[in-house]
Amino acid sequence: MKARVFVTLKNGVLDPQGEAIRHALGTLGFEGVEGVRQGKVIDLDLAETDPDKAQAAAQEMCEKLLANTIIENYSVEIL
Amino acid sequence: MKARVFVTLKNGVLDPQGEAIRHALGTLGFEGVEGVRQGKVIDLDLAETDPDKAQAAAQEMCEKLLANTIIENYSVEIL
Amino acid sequence: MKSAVIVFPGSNCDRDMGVALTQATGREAQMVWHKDAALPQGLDMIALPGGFSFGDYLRCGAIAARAPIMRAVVDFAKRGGLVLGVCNGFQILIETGLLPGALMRNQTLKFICSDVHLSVETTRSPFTSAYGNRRVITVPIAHHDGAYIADDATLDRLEAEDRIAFRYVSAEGQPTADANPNGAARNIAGILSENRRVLGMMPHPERLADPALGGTDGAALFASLAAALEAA
Amino acid sequence: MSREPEVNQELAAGHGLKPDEYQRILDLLGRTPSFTELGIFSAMWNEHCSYKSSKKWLRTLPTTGPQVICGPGENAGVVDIGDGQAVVFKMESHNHPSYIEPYQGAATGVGGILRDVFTMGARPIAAMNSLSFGAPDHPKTRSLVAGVVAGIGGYGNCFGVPTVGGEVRFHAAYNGNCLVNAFAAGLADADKIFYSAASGVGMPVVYLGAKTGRDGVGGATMASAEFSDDAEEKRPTVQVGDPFTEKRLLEACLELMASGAVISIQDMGAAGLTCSAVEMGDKGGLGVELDLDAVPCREDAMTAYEMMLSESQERMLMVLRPEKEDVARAIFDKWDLDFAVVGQTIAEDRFLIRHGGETKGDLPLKALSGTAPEYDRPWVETPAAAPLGDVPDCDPAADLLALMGTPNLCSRAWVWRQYDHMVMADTVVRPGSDAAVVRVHGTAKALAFTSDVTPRYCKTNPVEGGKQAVAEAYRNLSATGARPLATTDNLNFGNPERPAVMGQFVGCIQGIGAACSALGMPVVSGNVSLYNETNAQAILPTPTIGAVGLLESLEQMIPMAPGAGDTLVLIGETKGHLGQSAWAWELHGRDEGDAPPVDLDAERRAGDLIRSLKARDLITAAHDLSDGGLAIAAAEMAIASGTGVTLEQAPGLGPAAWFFGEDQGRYLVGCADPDAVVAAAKEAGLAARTVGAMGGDQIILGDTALPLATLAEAHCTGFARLMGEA
Ligand SMILES: Nc1ncnc2c1ncn2[C@@H]1O[C@H](COP(=O)(O)OP(=O)(O)O)[C@@H](O)[C@H]1O
Ligand SMILES: [Mg+2]
Repeated sequence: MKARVFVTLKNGVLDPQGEAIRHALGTLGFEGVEGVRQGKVIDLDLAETDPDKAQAAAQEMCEKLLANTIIENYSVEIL
Repeated sequence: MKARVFVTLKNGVLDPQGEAIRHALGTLGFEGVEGVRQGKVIDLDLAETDPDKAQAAAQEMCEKLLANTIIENYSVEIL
Repeated sequence: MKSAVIVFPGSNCDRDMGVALTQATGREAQMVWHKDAALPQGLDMIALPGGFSFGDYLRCGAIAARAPIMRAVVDFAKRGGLVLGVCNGFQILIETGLLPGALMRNQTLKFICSDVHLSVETTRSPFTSAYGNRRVITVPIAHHDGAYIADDATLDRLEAEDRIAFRYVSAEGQPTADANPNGAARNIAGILSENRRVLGMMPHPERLADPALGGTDGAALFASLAAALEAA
Repeated sequence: MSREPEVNQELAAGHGLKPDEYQRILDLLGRTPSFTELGIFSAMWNEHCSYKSSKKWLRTLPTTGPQVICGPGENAGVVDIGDGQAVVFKMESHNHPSYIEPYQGAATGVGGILRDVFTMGARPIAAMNSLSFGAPDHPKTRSLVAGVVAGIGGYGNCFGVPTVGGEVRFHAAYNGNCLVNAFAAGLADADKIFYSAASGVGMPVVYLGAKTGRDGVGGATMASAEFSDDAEEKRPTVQVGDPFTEKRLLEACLELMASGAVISIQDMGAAGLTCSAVEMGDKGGLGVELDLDAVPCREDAMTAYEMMLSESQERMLMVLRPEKEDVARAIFDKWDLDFAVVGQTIAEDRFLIRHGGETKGDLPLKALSGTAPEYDRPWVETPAAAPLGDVPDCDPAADLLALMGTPNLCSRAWVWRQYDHMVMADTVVRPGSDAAVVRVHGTAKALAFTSDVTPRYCKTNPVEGGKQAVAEAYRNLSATGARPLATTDNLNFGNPERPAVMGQFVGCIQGIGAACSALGMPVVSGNVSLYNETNAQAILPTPTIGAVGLLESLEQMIPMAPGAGDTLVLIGETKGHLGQSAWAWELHGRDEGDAPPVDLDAERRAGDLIRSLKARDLITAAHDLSDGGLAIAAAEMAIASGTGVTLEQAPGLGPAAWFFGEDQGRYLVGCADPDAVVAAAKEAGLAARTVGAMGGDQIILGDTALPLATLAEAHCTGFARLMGEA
């Protein structure tokens, strides 16, 4: 079972990488890029075959390791 | 218009981060994690209102900046 | 004083930290492996060294903070033990929750290795007492992810409780934007825990604690520790 | 299982084997090689691994001396530094991979050279990098600089070795082919050096480190291929570095060596498993049998061909004492690294490769490296340069200001601030001075490191240019007070099949050899990188010299910054040589004239003099003169000390010749008693004269002047400007 985890910065947390990308896109001539936020996507290959259990496991992995919940949000998609 | 860009390592390209995460999940007692690959998700806030044009623009941004097409694949989702 | 340095795979300032501690305390610092479940008996202080524990993969310090030995380190800190985290050690302390806030990628997005000026913001701690009335010191930084951030309430509280240990300042001692190498909130370079016995800092005092290396401003931190433990 | 392609001359050509080379294989085997065998030959016989064009000339270099414990031929050179200790060092190129993927290319270059050093049992204590990029305004330059520098830092910083020195140059000749030469040095006990020669029959051949993937399959072949505009096509072979794994591999290897389990060891670099296994067998006079089913793989369905040619990083091959296998396994478990017995040594001269129940290769092992082709390529001497002719006008202060801000002469702090140059807490002299100085941990001794070459000299006059590269390294070491010990060279040239390029190569080697002999700095390791061309446009000949010197004690160390009030004495003869000078080229776009000649005997005496002046406490500071001559050297000393300087115009020479001439063998020293210094120089048979003094806040050159602050600003911001950041 494959699970995809998204880890993104919470609103209001400064994102220098996103900001740098926005700036670089501007320099490259892309107009109208009003905001850029960079996050992580973590693809998990799980032995678990039950989607609900896989979802729960991935969620727990986020809480315990994958996300820093002080500054990051996460979400899980079972594929 | 919001666009979400996924940048992931091509198959076969070594992903030391993913490997370290897999190992750490094992240490934390999560069983059956068979593979982990880490990528980036880049959320773009575009002035463009036409979805097709936004898609095309984001795609071009990937080619020119967001993805290192030597080792990475990308995909774009218009939200 | 009995001190220990926790060694993670990827730590690379563990030896430097051990040398500084050994020099200051006159007693060999013990190296403790991250896979150990328990700390050696009778420790007075623990240092978490700089480096790239677990390659800095995922988030700096995240994987190390969850290593087996860290449960014992957290207990030790909660019982009032002295814990010093430098650079990657600071990142690990943040990830354990022993210190508040987060350390983000440097504003320039580049790794920075350079001497910086720091102001010693408080001498009311077992790490900084020996600085006396020396306000501005020089200590090197070497990191990619050292921009300290926290929400305003946390920052206000740190200030109100006199828990900012060091700030990045100009040679004249001013916390200017130019003097801030990484974009840290309020120029913060190091903070103390509520009980003032845990210090996390990005700069490397152990790298400038020997006259042959061009400065000794880091030495007073280790002298403070030695004195604190002497007194206890 | 997918079918293997049919082996024929065409396939061999696709593997970079010339028709006569393919015929050689057929003759040697008396049959058509298997697909895997063809791959093995192509890897072993390409330029990168076999040195087929360069071997003949490399043999002429001086490689011995009382200090040399191990010269070229092993993973790195080993030099005695007294007290039972040795320094182990080497330099290696990662040019093509860095051009294709600058971050990973440079990073894996650093990883490779570090492995060469710790494979010998030495803990790396210093790294340097010599970088050559295209014109500053070429569209690719900025991203190459940014990527290469980030890659070097990314790998070295994480691994935990201080990156303490190097060079950065810009020239249009590197537009399509940048150079990334990485140097590493390590420290070991002289009696605990590890070598690659296997010994004993039936000994386990053990694979350690990261898993094998398809990274870089065909990479060694690529490193020896000339580029054309379709370079992008070759992209999938890019390897990704993992410094975290390498750091663990270092610690595990050093522990394993200390345990007494290791008989021989060889890192897997170019052509991975193939080169390392053949090397171990060949050196030990043994055969090797490999069972590829045991190789830890990262990807599914890897073929024998792919496994044998994979260039996955962070891997080692060892021959272990069978009775210590458990000890070894425990160490690798501790560091969470893969460990697998993948074969054994055998008595017959065979390289046997089994996979999936089939024999995929069965080759005479000795012949694989022993009968590699060797060429005596035709070469022509580089024609003598036309004279420089008339010299433009010179306003010394204005010209100095302009020069100090140019991409080639501005401060490199932008670069080395991204490198952790202090980790290990032994860096005594940080980057930005002449040579970097790193303390030998726990002793009073220190080692000095420098990397040098002036490619525009080498192009004009390969012999003098070759000499000059060594002489400048000798000077940089001497200026810090160190006694030069030995060198490593990284010879970067164009296509050796062109006689003019081959002539550059031959000339440079002749010059390097002469200088290394005369200056007592034998070559103990090195690397050759040929075919550095794009669309038949060769790079400037760039034989980078990495050199190491010893300071018996830090008391011998000479700083670069004099004190305010110090008198400046110029040691060495000034004729005002402007041919190929930075002044003529950078400010006037003039590249005529011969390169300055190098008097090796005078060089040696001047270096000895500097050390003896320090021993007699007659000087406060020293700096060698190189690019940009006297004015640049004095300006660098002024910036380093934060004090102005006054230099007088010498009678008899024009201002350009005096202030910016690049005569060799010269040093500028700070002192309180210039008469004593001049007298000592005279005794050594060297010219010397007082030329100025430190003080004030101006740079005064003859009757022109500018504020030190203005100069420092231009110097310090030059690099950020060129990167578009200021
Ligand atoms: N790529 C680099 N990495 C680290 N240090 C560098 C690099 N390039 C130059 N430096 C350092 O900058 C200083 C000046 O370099 P350079 O002008 O080449 O010196 P020199 O003329 O004395 O050989 C030296 O200390 C050198 O080691
Ligand atoms: Mg120099």
